[in-house]
Amino acid sequence: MNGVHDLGGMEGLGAVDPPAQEPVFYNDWERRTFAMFIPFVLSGANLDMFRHGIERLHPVQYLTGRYYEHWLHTFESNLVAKGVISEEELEQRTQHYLEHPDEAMPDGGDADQAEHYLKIYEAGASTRRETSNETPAFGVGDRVRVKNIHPSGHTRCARYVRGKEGVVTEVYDAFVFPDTNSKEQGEDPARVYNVEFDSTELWGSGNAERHKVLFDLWEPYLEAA
Amino acid sequence: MNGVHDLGGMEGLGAVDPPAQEPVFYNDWERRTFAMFIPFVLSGANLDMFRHGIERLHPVQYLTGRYYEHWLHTFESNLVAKGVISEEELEQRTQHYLEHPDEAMPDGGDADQAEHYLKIYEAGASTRRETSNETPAFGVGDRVRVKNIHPSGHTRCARYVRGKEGVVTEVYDAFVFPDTNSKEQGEDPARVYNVEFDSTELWGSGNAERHKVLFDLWEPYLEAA
Amino acid sequence: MTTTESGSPAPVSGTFPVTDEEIAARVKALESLLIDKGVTSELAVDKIAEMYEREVGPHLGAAVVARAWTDPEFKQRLLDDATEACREMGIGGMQGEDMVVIENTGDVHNAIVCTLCSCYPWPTLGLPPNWYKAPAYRARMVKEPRTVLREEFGVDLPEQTEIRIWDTSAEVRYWVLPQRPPGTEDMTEEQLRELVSRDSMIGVGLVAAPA
Amino acid sequence: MTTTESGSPAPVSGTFPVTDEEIAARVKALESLLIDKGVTSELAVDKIAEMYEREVGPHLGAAVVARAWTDPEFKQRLLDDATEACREMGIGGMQGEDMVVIENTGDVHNAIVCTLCSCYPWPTLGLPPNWYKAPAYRARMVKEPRTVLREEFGVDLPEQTEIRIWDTSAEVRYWVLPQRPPGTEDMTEEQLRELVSRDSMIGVGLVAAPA
Repeated sequence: MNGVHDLGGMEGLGAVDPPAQEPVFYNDWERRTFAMFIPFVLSGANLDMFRHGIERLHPVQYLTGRYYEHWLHTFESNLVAKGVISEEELEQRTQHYLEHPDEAMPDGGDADQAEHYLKIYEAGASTRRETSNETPAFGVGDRVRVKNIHPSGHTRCARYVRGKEGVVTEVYDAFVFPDTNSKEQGEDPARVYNVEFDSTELWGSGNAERHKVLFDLWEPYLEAA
Repeated sequence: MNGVHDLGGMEGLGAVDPPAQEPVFYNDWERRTFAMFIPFVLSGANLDMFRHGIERLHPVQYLTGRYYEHWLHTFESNLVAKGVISEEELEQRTQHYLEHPDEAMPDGGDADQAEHYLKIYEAGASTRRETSNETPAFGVGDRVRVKNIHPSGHTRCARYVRGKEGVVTEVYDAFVFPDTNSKEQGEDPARVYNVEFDSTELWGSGNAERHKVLFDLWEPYLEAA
Repeated sequence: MTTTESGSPAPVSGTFPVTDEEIAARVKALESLLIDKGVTSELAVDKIAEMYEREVGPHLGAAVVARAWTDPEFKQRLLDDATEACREMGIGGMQGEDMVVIENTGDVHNAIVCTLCSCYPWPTLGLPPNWYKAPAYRARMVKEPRTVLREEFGVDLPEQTEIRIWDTSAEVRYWVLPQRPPGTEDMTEEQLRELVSRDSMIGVGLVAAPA
Repeated sequence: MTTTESGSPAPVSGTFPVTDEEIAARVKALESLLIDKGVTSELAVDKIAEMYEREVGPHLGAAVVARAWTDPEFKQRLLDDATEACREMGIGGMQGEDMVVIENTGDVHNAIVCTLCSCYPWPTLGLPPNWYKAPAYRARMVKEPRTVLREEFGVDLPEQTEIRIWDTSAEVRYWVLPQRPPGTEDMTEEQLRELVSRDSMIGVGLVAAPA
């Protein structure tokens, strides 16, 4: 979707202002939220649904929200949509913890489950897939153009590269296609290409700086230039 | 600038939700703010500076702000930048009226000045200009392409038409050029063309709807297709 | 980056929207400074606001439309040069210095939008409604106008009707000459004026036949 | 559209940012529901969080860099297949299933960004800093990287240095092999690790020579 999350080239957002140091998590709720990703996926969701849930936040919520607040909201909206939890029980429990902010979580836990989750983090969960399309449509050095598409759902084809021409620098294997996977319409693996764009192609010859941008694109996003 | 104000084609902003009725002004401060436009211009500013002052608001302020709040902020930032007023006196007075919200404005006024201002509204203030460039670069029926430009300042060349091709439907006279006028670098009048774009050119052939978009473009934004 | 109470960094500092109290005070602060500089007054504020509250509004555009419906020669002049034709009726001014009127027909439906800000033909339509100036309409109208017209304004156009969206990106101010509804053949120009809504001149409404 | 106290329509309802109290309560609410469903526990939360607080972090990437600086064959393997080369050192996992390491040289400076979200090579760099995930860096880094590097990170690159920005838009996770600074010829692999900062592996910092 043409959402506010698609930030490449936007202006007016202020300084980066990196702090000298920061903790991995600033507080208890950030820790808890980070640790809910595997339970979320095991409840039947996937990484692309996770990302699209964040993209669907209202732009103001997106731009004012703390980072893990985005995670909380995509967990909530996806799990409610899937029927894993209901709005009502979420609101009831929220009310409960608002009134009892210091109440601890239900104690204990299953050591085997915790171990299993750690192993998932250690092993990773690659979205690289075998592809039946053995011959890549494009090769290294080919000039390609990003299609002018504006899907209303999730896509990894950013607005700032659409319609732009670049050169393939790398041909990767196939990966799960976000546009369909986010809708639970199948993994539809497709090859990914790394494409090099000149900044003049992206931002015009009047851009104050000159550089290259390297952007990974799934085959369905591309056409021959 | 590639700012949040450049909204054509953005998604995730919710419903339009038009009310059945609404007043011209909802309250006293909206009325007052509307009426400050002529004093603003007479203080040495212009319409393009006015617009760019709104575009420079932080995206969150832009998206959460009431309409005339945008006007207030561009009046403030431009008049401070021009040295007509200072941040300090503005803050002091604001503090005063926060503490005395019911205090009336200084009374009275100059009837001739009020009459003069009404006459400006009645007469208008056209930005149409004679141009030395007598021969238009493009004629009705010509195919043109909008340049891929990303100026950091004010521009009326919206992102969603950049790089796109259309057909000239009307050749207008010259008008003050916003990109230079907003920076007080001169009016640089240039011809304006009405250009018709097919929705498939703008949004791709996969767009759910098919229609035409008519967009007015100054000559420096265009090249032959 | 700023931080919230719990320490989590937030990308923006401050609380939004700003309070009404603060806005009202800032407006008075600025106006009082401009009064001090001698470039405005309470009288000027009242006169200007009243002009758009009492005099300028969509009833003026409606009068133009009613005349165009009943006077073919005037209609032609309106379509040829709207600014000049409106001036005949004493209508014109700020934000209508260069107006163009576009005609809706059985085949073509036109509507206006300003994706970059809120440009609008003040002299004939008055000041724009808030939804016209708000992000949702501006964002959606150039990409999915048929859906917006149907879902948000109840205007369900036949599939074969061509939709033309005029994005008011420069200083020409477009507005729509709506179709005259059937069953109004015997109505006078004065009666017809009452039928013409603001929305029909923006292009987000149709003029309904009298009940 | 909603209205504020003074009646003025505001395009968004609600107050932003949401309070810390509400966020904290919502997180507990959701976690407690997932505990009820049997898919998480306090123990799992602690174990997972501690893994990224104590074990996984940029010291791992620094170890890889130090080895690449001191072992030319390892460096070649790293540039050929970073995932496999890191695995030799027992480094890998979530968000690093397919890693690619890009080498900074005297002529070319590389840096990473994720304009669409916050993709980042967790196994070697740990969880990303907040500025990497926040709008300003993501928006600016693909359009004006030289300015961002100079103004925000104090990295003032020579005009002739080519800047290459890797927008991590798919599932390959890029990170940077920074240049080994001069004056480090006698340092051991263990000593070199201490020099390598997280920022130098993102590409927003350089590795400074030891004082």
